[in-house]
Amino acid sequence: MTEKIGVYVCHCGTNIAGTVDVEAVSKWAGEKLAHQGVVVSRDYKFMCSSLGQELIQKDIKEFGLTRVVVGACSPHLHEATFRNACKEGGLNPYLCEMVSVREQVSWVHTDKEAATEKAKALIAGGVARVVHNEALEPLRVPIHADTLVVGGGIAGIQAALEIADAGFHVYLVEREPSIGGHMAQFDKTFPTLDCSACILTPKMVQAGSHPNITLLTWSEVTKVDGYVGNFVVSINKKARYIKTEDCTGCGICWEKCPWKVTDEVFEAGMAKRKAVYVPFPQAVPKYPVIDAVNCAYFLKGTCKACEKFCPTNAIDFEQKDETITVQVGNIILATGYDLFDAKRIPQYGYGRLENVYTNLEFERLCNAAGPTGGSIVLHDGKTAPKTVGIVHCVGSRDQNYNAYCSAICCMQSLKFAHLVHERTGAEVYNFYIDMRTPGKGYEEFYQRLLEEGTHFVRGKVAEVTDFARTPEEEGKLIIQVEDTLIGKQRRIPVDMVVLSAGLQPRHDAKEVGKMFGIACSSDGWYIERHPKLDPVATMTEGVFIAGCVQGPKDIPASVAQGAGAAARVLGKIQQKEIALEPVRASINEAQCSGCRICNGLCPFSAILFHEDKMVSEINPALCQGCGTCVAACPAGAISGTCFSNEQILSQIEGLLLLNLDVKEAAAA
Amino acid sequence: MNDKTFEPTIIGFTCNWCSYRAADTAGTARVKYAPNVRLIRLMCSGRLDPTFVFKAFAGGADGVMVTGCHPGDCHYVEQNYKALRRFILMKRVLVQMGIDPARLKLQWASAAEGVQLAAEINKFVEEVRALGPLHWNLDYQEAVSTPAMEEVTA
Amino acid sequence: MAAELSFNQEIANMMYATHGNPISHCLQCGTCSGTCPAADFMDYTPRAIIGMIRENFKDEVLASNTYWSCASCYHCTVRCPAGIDIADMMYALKRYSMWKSRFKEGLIGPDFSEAFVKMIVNSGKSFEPILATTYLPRFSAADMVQEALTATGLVLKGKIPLLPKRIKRLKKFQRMVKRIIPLGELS
Amino acid sequence: MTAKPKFAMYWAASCGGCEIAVLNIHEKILDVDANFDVVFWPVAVDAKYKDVEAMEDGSILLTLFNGGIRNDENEHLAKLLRRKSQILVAFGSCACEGCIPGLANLSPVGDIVHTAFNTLTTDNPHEIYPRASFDVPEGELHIPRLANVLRPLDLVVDVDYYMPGCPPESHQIAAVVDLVVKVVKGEAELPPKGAVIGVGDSTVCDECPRARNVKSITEFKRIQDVAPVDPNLCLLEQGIPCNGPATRSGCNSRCPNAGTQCIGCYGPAEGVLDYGARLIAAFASVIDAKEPEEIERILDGIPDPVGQVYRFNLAGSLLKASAEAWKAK
Amino acid sequence: MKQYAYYPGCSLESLAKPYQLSAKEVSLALGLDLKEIEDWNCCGATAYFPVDELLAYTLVARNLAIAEKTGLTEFVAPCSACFKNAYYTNNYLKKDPDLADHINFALEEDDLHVEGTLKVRHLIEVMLEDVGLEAIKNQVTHPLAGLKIAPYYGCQLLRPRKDHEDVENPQFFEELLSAIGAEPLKYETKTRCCGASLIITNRKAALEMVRLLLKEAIDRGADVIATTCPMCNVNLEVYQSQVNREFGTDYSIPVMYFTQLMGMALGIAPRRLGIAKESVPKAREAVTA
Ligand SMILES: Cc1cc2nc3c(=O)[nH]c(=O)nc-3n(C[C@H](O)[C@H](O)[C@H](O)COP(=O)(O)OP(=O)(O)OC[C@H]3O[C@@H](n4cnc5c(N)ncnc54)[C@H](O)[C@@H]3O)c2cc1C
Ligand SMILES: Cc1cc2nc3c(=O)[nH]c(=O)nc-3n(C[C@H](O)[C@H](O)[C@H](O)COP(=O)(O)OP(=O)(O)OC[C@H]3O[C@@H](n4cnc5c(N)ncnc54)[C@H](O)[C@@H]3O)c2cc1C
Ligand code: SF4
Ligand code: SF4
Ligand code: SF4
Ligand code: SF4
Ligand code: SF4
Ligand code: SF4
Ligand code: SF4
Ligand code: SF4
Repeated sequence: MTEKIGVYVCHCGTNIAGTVDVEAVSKWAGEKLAHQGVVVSRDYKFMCSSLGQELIQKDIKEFGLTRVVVGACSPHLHEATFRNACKEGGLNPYLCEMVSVREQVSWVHTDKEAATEKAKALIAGGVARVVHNEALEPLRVPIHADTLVVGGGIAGIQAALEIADAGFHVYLVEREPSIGGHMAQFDKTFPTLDCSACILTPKMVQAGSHPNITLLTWSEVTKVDGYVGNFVVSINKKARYIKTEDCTGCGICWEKCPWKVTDEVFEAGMAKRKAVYVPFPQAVPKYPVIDAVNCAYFLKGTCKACEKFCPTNAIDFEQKDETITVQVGNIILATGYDLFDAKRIPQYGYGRLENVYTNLEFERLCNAAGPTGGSIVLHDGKTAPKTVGIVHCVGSRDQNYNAYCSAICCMQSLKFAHLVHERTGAEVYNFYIDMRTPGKGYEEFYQRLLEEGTHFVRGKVAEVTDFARTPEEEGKLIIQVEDTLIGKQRRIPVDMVVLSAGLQPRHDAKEVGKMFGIACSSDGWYIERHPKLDPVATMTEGVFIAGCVQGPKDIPASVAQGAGAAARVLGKIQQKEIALEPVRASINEAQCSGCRICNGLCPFSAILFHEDKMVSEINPALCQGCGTCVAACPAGAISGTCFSNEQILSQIEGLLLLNLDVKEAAAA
Repeated sequence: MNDKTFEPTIIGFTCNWCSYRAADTAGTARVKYAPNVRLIRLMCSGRLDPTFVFKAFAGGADGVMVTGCHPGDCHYVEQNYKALRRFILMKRVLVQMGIDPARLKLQWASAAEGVQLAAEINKFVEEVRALGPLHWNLDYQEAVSTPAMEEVTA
Repeated sequence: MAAELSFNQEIANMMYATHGNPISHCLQCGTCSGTCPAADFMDYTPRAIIGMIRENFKDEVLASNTYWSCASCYHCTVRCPAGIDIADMMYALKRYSMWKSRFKEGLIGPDFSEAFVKMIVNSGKSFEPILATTYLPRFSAADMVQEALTATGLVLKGKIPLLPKRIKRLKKFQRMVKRIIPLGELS
Repeated sequence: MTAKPKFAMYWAASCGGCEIAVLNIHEKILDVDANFDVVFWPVAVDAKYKDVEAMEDGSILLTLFNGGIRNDENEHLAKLLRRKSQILVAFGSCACEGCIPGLANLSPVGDIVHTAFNTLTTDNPHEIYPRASFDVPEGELHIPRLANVLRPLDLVVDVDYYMPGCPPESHQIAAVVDLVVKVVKGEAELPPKGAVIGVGDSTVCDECPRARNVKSITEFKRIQDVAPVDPNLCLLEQGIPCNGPATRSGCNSRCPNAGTQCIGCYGPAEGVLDYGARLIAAFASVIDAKEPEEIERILDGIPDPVGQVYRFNLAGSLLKASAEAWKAK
Repeated sequence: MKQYAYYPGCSLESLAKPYQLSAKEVSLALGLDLKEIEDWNCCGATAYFPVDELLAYTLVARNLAIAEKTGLTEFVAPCSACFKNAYYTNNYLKKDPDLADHINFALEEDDLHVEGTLKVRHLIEVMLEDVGLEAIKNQVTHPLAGLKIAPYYGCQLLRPRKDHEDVENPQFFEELLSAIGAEPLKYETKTRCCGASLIITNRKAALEMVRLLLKEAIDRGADVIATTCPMCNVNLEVYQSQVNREFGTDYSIPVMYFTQLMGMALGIAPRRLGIAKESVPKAREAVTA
């Protein structure tokens, strides 16, 4: 026997000793397991006390122990304690194994004899296993102090500002020409009805001018390498065709540009913009981009009006896309959401019937800077509606589309009802399934709407049509619905219909997530580490999420998550390095056949395949040690530390008391 | 064991994050259950290698219980589905080998479900008790004996 | 003793091919009733009927005309956000009411369905004039005259044949039917 | 030249293919003859059991033992040859892990006999079965007694080396012969006891030239149901359950090269305890389904899981034989 | 010529004879060989399901079994109700071996066996997918230029949904009508129910349903309503007078099968398309005008 093992069985006062004959167990282990290398076996009142720990340390020195087994409480409670004790005693901490004879034996069983026998088996399992434990060192990874924030909506802006204010550098990458995200498109925000621009613009400006923030708009991340503490990120800065050093944002170019295109992003298709444009007046940064896909010069080779008129010669048609590479320690993804495509529900008439709008279009209609200057009018551009129907849950809570609740539509629909009432005096009908107003001040807002005389019809709208059955319906849009509170089918003629389309994951969320090593739930939102206790972390160390990427939510919650993710990142930066448990899998290259069975199994993309050598390899910094690939490798080429085959198979033998004389063991 | 009721021996595999913690929870709450189950901690139910299960049966276990996080809650995102798939295929093999597939149980348990886990353990112990001893290894030793042709063709 | 089945379970048991259809998932959103072209002619809307089934209002459900007013247009089915096949459930209610002979007085549907099936069992094909005798007497006088006029017009135009068609292997066909339901109950 | 080392080969429960494989090593067979004194090899030389019994213990240098242990004669010879040999090699899949004869471990021995003597193709109206002993003028004849189950060689005697394959590939046999010849000449050393010889150090995929990708299986199919089989793509990715990933390399991926799936004759890879368990884990892991019903449906594509994952290894697996097989008395 | 197992259904032998005539003529002209299956029985329309579910499936399955026996692989029905019944019975049979066993037990009496291997299709589907819009367009000799048509899909051609197709605002009927030179109208109620057998069992409800369909077609200026199902056709056509009587309207609009319209465009004589026998006399003029 090469190993010298010490076994320690804890009384835990009477917690263990009350049900398990601790002395007998310890004595049994000393005798029956001696052939497996047990050289000393003791019992003690409180093993976790300093005296108990010293006992182990003394034995390590005296007996030259090479392995330690502690039969006590759950390892989740004191594994760290005893590993540390071993370390202090000069033994590698991973050569210590804990056996839970309190949570798994004394506390849950009553028959003393049976409990004692089970405790013996568990100790035998622990001893058999510890023989195969390896001396390990935790993986220490330094944390680079810079952070990448992807997505410049309110969540991303908040996160970037928190970190920058704390004195650390942030790269804020935004795909569009300006930061601001969806919030920049709104007129008012519920429930307080603050002007969206008024509260958002200062934050955007701050982010744009912060010395610790490198703002990269019109840019996208193309590649992420590395792991927590040391990510290497490639970012494609799309050609803007503007020399930003020279541009003053005077606006002459877009004034002179003759080429108009419908703005599908910021104006939600409700207005036109020029080929050279800033999405909105308060855009940050202030300089425009030339949309090459729609620019006359790029399409036809002539025009260059902007170039001619630019007072600072800032236009540069020769600019090319540029890839920059940055190094960061942590990443926050805040890429937000897309709006559900209301065309997918043909019976609501969107895209077919004039005067059926989506919620985002309606936001633009309300917005003082929007296409109608903030007046709510029909498609003809002048008539104010006399009746407006607002349809909740469009595409949400519906198994045909998105099964989840989009969380903001009720409140947003109430906001619209109020705006319509306030600005046009029109009769407003809200059609809802359930009214969900769970935020602070939200229910009060609902009460206010009730007082304003809004009609609330409880029922999911069946269809919207312009086929009039009666003269009163002529020329109107008719909303057909069951008023479930009355139990009657109703047809309500209105002038305008607003569809509160739900929130859904970005169309490219899956691919983007993959790049960062994080996964989407079946709904398509990124999966958080824990839905309640760790909503901004992900299963990939060093990658955090904030705002609507994690799931539908309103602005206050998005801001809170932005700040929360920032706090988590700052915590990591302050620690300077992190120690990762050395529970890792690795591949024996000679034995790997390159079958690629394991390649798709790792949720953290830790397994890479070398096409040249036709073998797979595991990146230890990405591996979280779940062991799935270890179990799956048909060639037995993958092994895992802390949970190796030898450890587990031996533990099975130990638990079944196999390498003992079975009868003798039972008699003892 | 002869005159007493048969006490099955059961090996359990638990994942570190949910079901092992469920066992802790049961302990902390002093929930009582049958002492027949001996648990082995894995990081994840995805670590479950069918070798472990066969080894346990071959080594004298009467039942094997595999536990993991509920589908969708896996600490490692979706490795418990891999355990599920292996479990289903293993059962098919056990049937062919003449081992009642009810001797292998898969149970999802969250860290909070100490009471439920205890109840499931009790249920499983009773089910295995009803099936009687498996004693795979012992019977195999006898089985290599060479019967006479007459015994065989009788 | 087995607990008595709830009405919900009884109806689920009547839906063989769709394995019981998850009516317990109903959100009571009213899409079905908002959609239904016959809703105005129903005692309760389809949504209300589902709510009542779930709460075991068996007598009230069976005594309503709702399910016999369903035209099986499946419009509700394709729109239901909970994936419920409401039209199929209406069929199940019809079957249940036929089985238990419990339906609202004065409805034509049950007699019509029964007559239809009998006719097919007897000939293998459907034939309007035979059918008409089962429902015409239930019409109001004015409706009957209308119907008669319509029918005569059709006969004159050669659209309604004067004699019923029969399939060739009628005997075998009837034995086939018998393997599923005893013929005595129908013909 | 008088002191040529002694060589023996024996054939227990097996098909005989291994013997042929040895004869099939072409001119190398001359090396065997040149370097060894073949003292016992029923298929090739005429020597009796009693001749072997008469030999001194340990007097045979090398014995290649093929076939599993199915009856008392097999067992007797295994023990005898162990005693007489310095190096005992479990030769071929049957001796190593049971092979096809080991699949009989799924059935009770009685069923096996019944099947052999009374099937549709064996007309046995009077139900006549062989008897354990029979009187003839020369005396009493005994036929060997069948064991309840078949055992690989190492469950009966101590084995020095393993050489898997059904049969082992000729080039591998030749290489091993070369090695032993070198050892005899003092030019090389023997591998550590217990080693698997005449094999590669990875699995069949390692030698297989087919292209492969990340695997995700939505359907398992029999190869004859796949039309057309892509000749250049990994068969497993085409839904054909190929055992290559788990099977010890060394055969030069003969089967996948020939257009059909590896069935596993070279046994498990180094250090693997249970071959079938490895395949269960591997196949199940790459199934693309999360719902039990869907998983079941996909697995229905492997109608005989034990036959699939234990075709060559059942007798040598952890579970070894079915309950019915050994519980039958 | 591609062959199909053709199941006309009861109404095509009586009320919907014009559909039968025109379907056959047009199919022939377009190179489709509709082989009527022998000794088929009534599929039960909507009237079996209220009585016994298993019987309903069995009656449909008998026709499928007969069709399977012919060795043809596709089962075509011109009636939407027959199509829907056959489609789902076939589907359930395939998915549910237990149901298939029950049905086959009964079918034994008629020496039949059903596997559920057929592809079940509606006639309009076959024309659109197998012939194709281009080929149809190429064969048109008398484009129905200027004819405003309300394309009425009805229910069971579309619903329940078969796969992921659009059942709320499909376009294929419009495309077909455009291909034969006509002008398909926007018709909001095109997928709304015609009342089906409620015309008998709940007359008031059904007449109201028919009224709305007629109203929209007429309001939008349709010359004719096109249908794909005998039940729809009868309800919309034959009951116009009863609608008028009930609601005091004076609707009079021709209702024609899509095959009749196609036949006209292909230059087939109206008589051979059953058009002379139309209940609404204006039909012919409208088309030939
Ligand atoms: C009609 C409507 C009205 C609403 N009204 C209110 C209200 O009144 N009050 C309220 O509290 N909430 C309201 N909400 C909800 C509110 O919009 C969200 O809570 C909030 O905008 C979420 O912010 P975010 O930063 O998470 O996402 P977003 O605002 O979507 O920002 C994400 C940003 O990331 C960028 N991006 C996306 N992908 C990439 C990529 N791959 N690389 C780089 N950048 C990328 C986008 O361009 C965008 O700038 C409303 C929602 C809608 C639809
Ligand atoms: C019945 C019920 C069930 C719920 N179930 C769920 C659920 O299933 N899921 C879910 O997500 N949420 C649930 N919630 C909500 C959940 O309880 C809260 O979201 C959460 O507990 C809030 O945590 P907290 O730390 O803000 O407050 P608290 O849990 O209230 O903690 C505040 C702490 O501060 C201490 N304290 C108070 N005043 C002082 C003082 N002056 N000085 C020092 N200490 C002080 C208190 O003693 C207390 O320990 C439930 C709530 C209820 C009532
Ligand atoms: S590019 Fe020139 S014209 Fe355009 S905003 Fe900048 S400075 Fe003004
Ligand atoms: S080149 Fe012309 S079209 Fe293009 S951005 Fe400049 S002004 Fe506009
Ligand atoms: S499963 Fe094993 S043999 Fe196959 S590629 Fe992965 S490590 Fe290599
Ligand atoms: S052990 Fe788990 S986390 Fe690590 S590489 Fe394997 S599958 Fe990935
Ligand atoms: S997540 Fe995986 S590791 Fe967790 S507890 Fe579960 S099965 Fe286990
Ligand atoms: S549509 Fe579906 S969920 Fe809504 S009330 Fe009807 S059955 Fe219930
Ligand atoms: S199927 Fe019946 S209940 Fe549903 S919408 Fe049509 S008529 Fe109404
Ligand atoms: S699984 Fe089979 S076919 Fe695929 S690479 Fe391996 S040996 Fe070749």
